[in-house]
Amino acid sequence: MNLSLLGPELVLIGLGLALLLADLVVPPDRRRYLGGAAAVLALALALYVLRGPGLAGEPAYAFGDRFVVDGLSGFFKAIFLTAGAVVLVLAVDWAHSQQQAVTEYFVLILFALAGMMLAASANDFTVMYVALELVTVTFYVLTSYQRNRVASLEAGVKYLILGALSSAFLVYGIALCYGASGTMHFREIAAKSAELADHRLFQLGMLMVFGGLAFKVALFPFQVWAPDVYEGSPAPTTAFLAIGSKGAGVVLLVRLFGNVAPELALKWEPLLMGVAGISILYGSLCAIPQRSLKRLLGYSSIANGGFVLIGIATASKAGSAAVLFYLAGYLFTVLAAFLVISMVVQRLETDDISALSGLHHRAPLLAAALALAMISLAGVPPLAGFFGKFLVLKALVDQGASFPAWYALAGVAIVGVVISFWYYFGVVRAMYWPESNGDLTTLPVPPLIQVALAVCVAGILALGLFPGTVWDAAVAAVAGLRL
Amino acid sequence: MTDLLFIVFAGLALLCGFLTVANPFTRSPVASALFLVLTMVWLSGLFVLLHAFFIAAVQILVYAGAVMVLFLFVIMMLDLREEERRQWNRFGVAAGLIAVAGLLGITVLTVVRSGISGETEATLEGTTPLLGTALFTQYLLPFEIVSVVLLVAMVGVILLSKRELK
Amino acid sequence: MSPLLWILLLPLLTAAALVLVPRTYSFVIRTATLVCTAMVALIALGLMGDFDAAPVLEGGYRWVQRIPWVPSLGISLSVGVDGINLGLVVMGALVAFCAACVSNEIKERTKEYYVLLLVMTGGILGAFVSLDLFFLYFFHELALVPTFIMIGVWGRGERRGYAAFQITLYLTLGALIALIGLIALYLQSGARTFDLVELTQYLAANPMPVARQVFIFPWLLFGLGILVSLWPFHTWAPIGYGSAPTATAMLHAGVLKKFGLYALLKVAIPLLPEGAKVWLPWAAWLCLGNILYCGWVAMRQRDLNLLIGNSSVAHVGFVFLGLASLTWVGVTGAVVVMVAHGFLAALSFALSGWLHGQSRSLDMTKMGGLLKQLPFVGAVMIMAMFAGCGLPGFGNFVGEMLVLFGGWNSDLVICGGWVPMRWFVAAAAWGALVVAAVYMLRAVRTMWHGPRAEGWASAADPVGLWRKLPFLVLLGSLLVTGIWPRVLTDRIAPGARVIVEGVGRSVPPPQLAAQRVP
Amino acid sequence: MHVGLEHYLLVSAALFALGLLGVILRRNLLVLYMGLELMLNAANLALVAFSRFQNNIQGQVMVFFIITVAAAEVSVGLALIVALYRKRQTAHVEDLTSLKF
Amino acid sequence: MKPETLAWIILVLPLLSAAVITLFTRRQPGLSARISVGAVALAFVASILLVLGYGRLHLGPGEMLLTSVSWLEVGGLSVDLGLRLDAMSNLMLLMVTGVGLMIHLYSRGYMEGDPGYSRFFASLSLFMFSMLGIVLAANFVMMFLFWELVGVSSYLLIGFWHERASAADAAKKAFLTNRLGDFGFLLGIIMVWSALGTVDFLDIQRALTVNPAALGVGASLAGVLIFLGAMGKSAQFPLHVWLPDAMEGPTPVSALIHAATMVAAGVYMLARSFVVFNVPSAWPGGLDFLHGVTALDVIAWIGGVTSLLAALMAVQQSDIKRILAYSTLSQLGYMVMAVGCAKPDAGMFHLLTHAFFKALLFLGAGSIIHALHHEQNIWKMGGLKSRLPVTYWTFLVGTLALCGVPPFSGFYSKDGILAAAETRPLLFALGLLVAGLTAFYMFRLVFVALRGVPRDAQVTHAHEPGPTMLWPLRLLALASVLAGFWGMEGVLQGVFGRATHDSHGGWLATALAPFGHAPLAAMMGLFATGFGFALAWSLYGSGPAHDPLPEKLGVVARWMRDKFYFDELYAVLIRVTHDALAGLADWADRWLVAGFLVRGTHGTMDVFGRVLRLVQTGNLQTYAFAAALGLAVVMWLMLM
Repeated sequence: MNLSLLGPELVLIGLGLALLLADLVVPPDRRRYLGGAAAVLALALALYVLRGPGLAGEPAYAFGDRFVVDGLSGFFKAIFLTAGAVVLVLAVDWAHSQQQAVTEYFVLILFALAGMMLAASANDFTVMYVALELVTVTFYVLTSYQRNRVASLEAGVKYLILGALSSAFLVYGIALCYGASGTMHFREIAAKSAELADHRLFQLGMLMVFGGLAFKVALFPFQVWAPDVYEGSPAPTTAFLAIGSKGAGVVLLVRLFGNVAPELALKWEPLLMGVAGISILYGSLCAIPQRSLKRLLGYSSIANGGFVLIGIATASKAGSAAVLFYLAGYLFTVLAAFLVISMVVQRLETDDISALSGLHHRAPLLAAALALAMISLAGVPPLAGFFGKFLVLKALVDQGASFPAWYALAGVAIVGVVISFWYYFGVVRAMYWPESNGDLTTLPVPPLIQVALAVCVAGILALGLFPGTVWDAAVAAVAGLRL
Repeated sequence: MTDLLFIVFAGLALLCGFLTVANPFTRSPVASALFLVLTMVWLSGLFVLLHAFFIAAVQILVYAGAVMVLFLFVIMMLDLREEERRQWNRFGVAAGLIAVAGLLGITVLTVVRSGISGETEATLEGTTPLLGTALFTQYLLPFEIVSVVLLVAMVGVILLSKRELK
Repeated sequence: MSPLLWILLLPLLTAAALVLVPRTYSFVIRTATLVCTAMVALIALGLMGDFDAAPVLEGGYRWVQRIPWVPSLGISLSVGVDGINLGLVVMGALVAFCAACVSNEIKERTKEYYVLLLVMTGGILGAFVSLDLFFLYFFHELALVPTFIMIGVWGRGERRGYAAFQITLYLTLGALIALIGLIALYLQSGARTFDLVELTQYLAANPMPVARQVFIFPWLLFGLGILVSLWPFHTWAPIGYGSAPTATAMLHAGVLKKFGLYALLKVAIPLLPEGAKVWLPWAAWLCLGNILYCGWVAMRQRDLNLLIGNSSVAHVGFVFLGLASLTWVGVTGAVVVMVAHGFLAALSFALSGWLHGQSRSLDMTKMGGLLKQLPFVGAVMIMAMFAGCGLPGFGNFVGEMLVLFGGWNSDLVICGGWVPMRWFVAAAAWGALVVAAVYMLRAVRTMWHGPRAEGWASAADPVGLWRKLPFLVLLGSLLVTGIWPRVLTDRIAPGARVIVEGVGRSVPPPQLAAQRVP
Repeated sequence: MHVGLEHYLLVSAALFALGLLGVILRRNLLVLYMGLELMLNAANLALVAFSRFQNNIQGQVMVFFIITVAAAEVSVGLALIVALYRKRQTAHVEDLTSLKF
Repeated sequence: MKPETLAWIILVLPLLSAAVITLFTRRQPGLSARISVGAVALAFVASILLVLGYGRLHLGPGEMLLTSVSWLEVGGLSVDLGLRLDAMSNLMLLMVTGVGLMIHLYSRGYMEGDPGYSRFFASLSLFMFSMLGIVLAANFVMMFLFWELVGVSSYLLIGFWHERASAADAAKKAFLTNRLGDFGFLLGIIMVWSALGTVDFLDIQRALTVNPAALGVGASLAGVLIFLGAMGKSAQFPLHVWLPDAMEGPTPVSALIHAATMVAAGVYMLARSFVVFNVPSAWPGGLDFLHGVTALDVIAWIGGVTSLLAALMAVQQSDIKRILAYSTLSQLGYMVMAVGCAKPDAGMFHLLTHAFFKALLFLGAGSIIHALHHEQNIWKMGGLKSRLPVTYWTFLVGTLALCGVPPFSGFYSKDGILAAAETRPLLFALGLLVAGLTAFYMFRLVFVALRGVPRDAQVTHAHEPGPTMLWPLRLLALASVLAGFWGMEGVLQGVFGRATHDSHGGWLATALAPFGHAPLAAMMGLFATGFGFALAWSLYGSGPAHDPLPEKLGVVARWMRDKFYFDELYAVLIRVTHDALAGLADWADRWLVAGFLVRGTHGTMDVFGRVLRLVQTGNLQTYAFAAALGLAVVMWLMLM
C-alpha cells in the first residue's frame, strides 16, 4: 500500500487541523493570513497533483484498491484544489467583513476540499459515500455559516434536508447495487457489469445512486435546491458549491458511467439525454426573469450541469474528456464571477443585477472580469466556455450518427445556449450600458482579489486561446475509462 | 421461530415507523421521536435475526441511544407545538402519497421481479470479528475519513450553536 | 509569415495593446486604430495587386500558412485565400478603415469603443482568411460580442436594448445551428480534420453518402441563413442596424453578414454537393422572400436606417439566388454582389450615421429638400441609392446581372420542375429593377428633393478631405468594381469554377457555344 | 413461509417509503428529519440483509459507516435547526420560504 | 488617327467633361459651360472626321469596324467594352453630337444665372456620354449599361429643379417607368444570351442568319421583352406616361433628351437588334395561344397605337411643351411602327429627321417660354410672330417638317413609314389618321400661340433672346429642311442589306422620289396633312380666345385633355399591386414575423421562465416532493 498516494488529502486534513490549533494562538486580526497561507498551499498542491503520479501513467491503488489515483482523479483534484485556493482567497476577503470566527471557515473549506478529492479517488461505494458525506456535512455548515442572517440559515436548512434526502437515496441505491452485485468494490462490479446491466435490482440501485449524485450536480429532478441555496449562502460557499460540490458529483458520475458500468450508460442513453435536456431548459428558462445574481448563477449552474451530463450521456471517451474540459473552463469562469459578485455583495450589500449599474465606471477590473466570465459562460470564443461547449457538442453530434434523437438534444442545447445569452448578456448590459446612476464612487478592490481575478481571467483566456494542453490532459485522463 | 420473530419485529417496526410519520392521534414531535426509537429497537431485532449482532448493538446504542436522545433534547428545548395548528394540504398529501406509493410500488415490483430470493441462502455467520477486521484493513480509509466527518460535525455544531458571536 | 496573418493579427494585437493605454489618451487610441486599420487595408490591397504573382499553394489557395492549434482534434489556425476570400478580405479591410474613420462621432468611452471595434475587425477578417472550419466559426463569434456591446452602449434609440439582444440571440442561434452542421461535417466525413483544404480533398476522394449530406446540409443552410438574414429569419437586421452606432452597422451589415454566405459557398456547397442539390431549390424560394418581400417592406419604411436595413436584407437574396443557381456565372455574380454590397451597405450606413449626427433623427417624413444644404452627403447618398437599385457603373449591377444571367441558365429543379428556375430569376429581376428602384427613389424624393423641411438649419456637410475620406473610399470602391469589374471577376471566377465543378455542374453553361469572331 | 431476502427487502422498502412520506408530509423540521433517519434505517436493513444473504461483510461495514455519519449529520442538522429557531422562533417548513422563485 | 481611336475619344470626352466639372469647376459656372460645350464640340468635330475617315475605308454594306476591350469574362458570359462603327452608328453620332452641340450652345444662354449652372452642364455631359455609349455599343450588355446611365442622366436633368415638387416627382416617375421597361430588356438579353451564348450584336446576327430558329421556343418572347426596354425609353404605350411629365425639366433638356436623342434610343436599339425580332414566331409553352404572332407584329401595333393615342392627347393640351411632348410620343410610335413593319431603315430615317425638327421645335418653344418668363400656356400667348420673328419662322419650319410637307425632311421620312405600312391596311389607315392629327394639333399650336393677337399682357414685353439661343434655331431649321435629301435613307437601307433605290437622279429626282416608289403613301399622307391643316385653320385660324373643340366633342375632348386617364389608372394599379403588397408585407413583417414569431418566441420563453420558476416555491417539501416524483417517474420509465 502506498500511502503517498494520499499525500494531498493528508496534507489538506493536516493543514485543517493545524489551522484549528493555530486559531488558538493567532490574534483575531491576523487570522486572515491563515486563509491566505491555506490558499497558497492549495495552489501548490494543485501543481503537485498535476505533476504527480497517475495523471498520465497507469493508475495507482491504495487501501485494498479502494482508493485509486488515476488520470481522472488527478484531473479533478487539480480542479478542486484550484477552486479551493481561489475560494480561500475569496473567503479571506469575505471573512474580513464578518464579525465571526474565520479560521473555522477556512478549515471547513479545507475539509470539504479533502472530501472532494477523496471522492475523486473513490473506488468503492463505501469510500465514495463517506467522502461525499464529508463534503455534504461540511457544506451544511458552510452554507449556514452566517447564522445571524436568516437567508444563510434558511439556505443551510434547505441544503441539509434535501442533502440528507439525496444521501438517503444514495445509500439505498448503494444497498441495492450491493445486493445485486455482492460487492461494494467498483472494480469487482465493473468485472461483471455486463450482466449486472440487465439486473433489475442493480438498475434500480444505480438509478437511486444517480439521483443522489444528480443532487450534487444539481440535475433534474434534484435541481430545485440550487437557486435557493446559492442565493442564501455566503458568496465563497456558493462559489465552492458551484464548482467543488458539482465537480465531486461529476467525477463520480464519470467514474460510475464511464468505468464501473458503461453498459448501463449505453442502456440509459435516453434517460441521461432527457435529464440533460430538461436540466438545460429548466435552468435556462428560469434564469430569464432572474434579478439576483447569485440566484441567476444557481439556475445557470443547473443548465451547465445539463451540459456536463450531455458529455457523460454520450458514453464516449470524447464526451468524458469534454466533460473534464468543460469543468476546467467552468472552474475559472464561475470563480471569476463569484469573486466579482462577492465584492459587489459586500460593498453594496445587495446582489441584485441593477446594483451592477455603472460598475464599469466604479471598478473597471471587476466589470471586465465579470463580463468575461459571463461571456465565457455563454460560450463565446475565444474564452474557455466556448471550447467546452464546442467539445460537448462535438461529442454529442458524434453520437447523432447512430441515434438521431441526439440531434433533438442538440436542438435543446442550442435553445439553452441562446437563452443563456439572454441572461448572461443581461448582466453585461447592467454593467456597461449607460444608465443614470447617481453613485459613481470608485469601489476598491483588494490586491489579493486582484491577483485571484487575474488568475481566473488568465485561465479563462488560456483555456479558450490555447486549449490544446488541457484538452490533451483531459483525453489522457479519460484514457482509462472502459468506454 | 425465526420466521415468527421476523413477522413480529417487522410488523412492529413498520407500525412504529408509520406512527412516527403519520400518527393519527397526535402530531406531537415527542410522540414521533418515541415511535422512532421504537422502530430502531425493532430494527435492531431484525439485525439480530440477520446475525448482525454488532450492528444491532450499535443501532441501539448510537441511534436509539444517542441520536434519538439528541432529538428529544432539541424538541424539548424548542418547545414545538405549532404543527398541530396547521391544516393539512389535501392536494399536497394526495400528491405526496401518490409519489411515495409510486416509488414503493416500483421498488417492490423490481425486487420481486428480480428473483434474487430463490437462490440465495443466509450464510454469513460470526460477524463481529469479521467486521472488525474489515473495518481496520480494507476499510481503514473510510474509517479515517469518518473521523474527519465527526470533527467537522463537531466544529460545525460549535459554530452554529455558540451563543455569542465573536 | 503569411501576410494574411498580419491582416488577422494586427487588429487583435492593437486591441490588446490599447487595453493598456489609459482611457484619457483618446487621441492616441483613435490614431492607433486608424493607423492599424489603414495598414490592414493597405496590406489587403497589396495582396489584391500581388494576387496573380503569388504562388498557388494547396487547394488553389495562396499565402497559405498553417499553425497547429489542437492537433488531436485536427484544428489548426490555417490561413489562405483564393479570389473569393480575397475580394471579401479587401472589402472588409476597406470598410473597417472607413468605419474607424467615421467613429469620431463617438465621444464617450472611446477606449472601450475602439478596442471593441478592433476586435470586431479582427474577427471579421479572421473569418474570411481562415481555412479551418473551427476558426471560421471562432472568428465569427468573436466579432459578435462587440456588436452587442457597441449597440447597447453607443447605439441609438429607445429600442437599442431590444435590438442588441435580438441581434445577438438570433445570430447565436444561427451560428450554433451552423456549428452543429460543421461538427457533423467534421465527424461524419471521416476525415477528422477541420481543415478546409484537407477536408475538400478527402471528400472529393471519399464522398459522403447522399442521405448523410442531405441531413447535414440544412443545418448549415438554415444556420448560416439566419446569420445572413435569410427570409423569414431577417427581422433582426433592420432593427439591429437601425439601433447600432454607425461603425458597427457598417461593419456588420457590410462585412460580417457576408460571412454566412461565404461559409455556405466555401463550405456547405462544395463539401456537401448532393445535399446542396436537394436543399438549394428551397433556398431559392426563400431568397424570393428576401428580394421581393423585404423590398416591399422597405417601401413602407419611414426611418432611413430601417429602409437601408431592409434593402440590405433584400440584397442578400441575390447572393442566395446566385449560389442556388450553381452555375459558374451565378456563383461568381453572388460573390461580386457580396463584395459590392459590402461597400454599399457600409456607405449607406456611414451616410445615415452622418445624417443622424446632424439631427438625431432619421425619420424621412421629417426630411425634404436637403440636397441644397448637404450637397456632398446628398449626392453621395443618391449615388448609393442608385447603386442599391442596381445601376450600372456600380459594382452591384455587375453582381446582380451575373446572378440573373447565371440563374437563368441554372438547371436547378424546383418543386419537381413545375416551377422553373427562370420564374425566380424573372421575379428577382423585378425586385432588383423595379421594387428596389421604387423605394430608393421614393426615399431620394422625400429626403433630398422637394421643398426644404423644417428643423435642419444646423445640418452641414462634412468639411475637409479627412472627414469625407470614408465616403469617398467606399464610393470609389463601388465605382471601381462597377466600371472595371474584371478587377474582381478575374480573381473570383477561378474559385467559383472550382466550386461549381465540384458540385458536378458543367462549366460553360450556354446551350449554344458562341462562334466568336477573333 | 420461509423468510427470505425478499421479505427483508420489502420491509426495508416499506420503511423507506414511510420515511419519505414523512419528509414530504410533515411540516415540522424535526419530524421531517426523523423521516430521513427512517430512510437511512431502511437502507441499513437492506444492507444487513444483503450482507447476510450474500455472505459478504461489506454491507455491514457500510451500515457501520452510515450510522456514524448519520450521527454526525444529525448533530449538525439539529444544531442548525436550533440556530434557525433562535433566529426565527420557528422550526416549521412553511416559514422557511424567503428564498424562492 | 484611326477611326477606332476617334470613336473612343468621342465617347470619353463628355465623360471627362462631366468628371472635371463635378470635381473641380463646380464653383466656376462659366468655365464649366465652356468645358462642356467644348467637349461636345470636339466630339462633333471628331464625329465628322470619323465619318469622313470611315468613308475612306470603303467598306461594303453590312461591314463595320469593331474595337473592344474585354470588360467581363465569366463562364459563358463574355462582355466586351466594344464600339461598333457602321453607317447607322455614324449617322447617329453625327446627329447626337450635332444636335447636342446646338443644345449645349442654346443652354448657355437659356440657363444663364441658374444657381445650378455647373451641375446642369455636368449632367448634360453625362447624358452625352451615355447616349454616345448607346450609339456605339457593340453588344447588348454594353447597350443596357449605357441605357441605364441615360436613364439616370435623364433623371438628373428632369429633376434639375429638384426643389420643385413637380419636377422631383416627374423625374422619379420617368425613372421608374423606364425601369419597368428595363426589366423586360434585361430578361430579353438574358434569354438571347441563354439561347445563343453571346450578347454581341454581330455574333447574334451571324447565328441567326445561319439558323433563324436558333433562339428556340422563347424567340418571340425574347423579342417582346427586349422591346419592352424600347417601350420604356421611347415612351411607347402603355409606358408612355412619363414623357409629358418630363417636360418639368429645363427646356433644352426637353429638346435634347425628350425629343431628339434619348427617346430615340429605343428606336435605335430596335434597329440595332432588329435581327432578333425578325425571326419566325415561337412562344414557350403557356403562351402558345399567341401562335403565329411575331415580335414584330407586337412592335408594329404598339407603335401604331402609341402614335394614335398620343396624337389624340396632343389635340387638347394647352401647355406648349406638352403638346410637343405628345407629338414626340406620336412620332416615336411612328418609328416603332416602322420597325414593326420590318423597315427599321425607315424608322431610323424618321428618327434622324425628327431629331432635327423636334429639337428645333423644342428650342423654339424654349425661346418663347424664355421670352414670356416661363409662361407655357398657349392660351396666354398669341401674336408672337412680330415680336419673335426668328423664333416664329424657325418654328414654322419645324412644324412643316413635322407635318410632312414636302420638301421638308419630315415628308420623306414619314413617307417611308407609311410606305412600310402599306401592306397592312389597318396600320396604314392608322398612320394616315395620325398624320392628319399631327397637322391639326401642330397648326393649332402655331395659330393659337404664335399668330393672332396677344392674349396676355406679358406677351407685349416679349423680345427675342440673344444670339447664343437664336443661332442654334437657325442651324437646326436648316438641318430640318435639308435632312430629307441627304441620302441618309439610302445609307440606312444599306445597313439593313436592302436594295437601295435610284438615288443618282439629281436632287429633284431625290426630292420627288417618294411619289415615284410609293405613290399611294405619299399622296395619301399629303392629303391627310392637308386635311388636318384645314381643320386647324377652320377652328383656330381666327384666333379664338378659348378652345372651341371641347364644346364640339364634349366628353371625348375631356378624355383627350386628361390623357385618357392613364395616370389615374396607373395610380390605382400601383396602389392595388405594389403599394398593397408593400402594406401587406410590412404588416406581415411587423406582426407575423417580427411580432408573432420573434417577439412571440421571446415572450413565450419569458412566460415559460416565469411560470417554471414558480416551481421554486421556497418550500423545501415541495422540493422533496419534486425530487421524489421525478425519481419515481424516471424509475417508471426505466424499469417498468
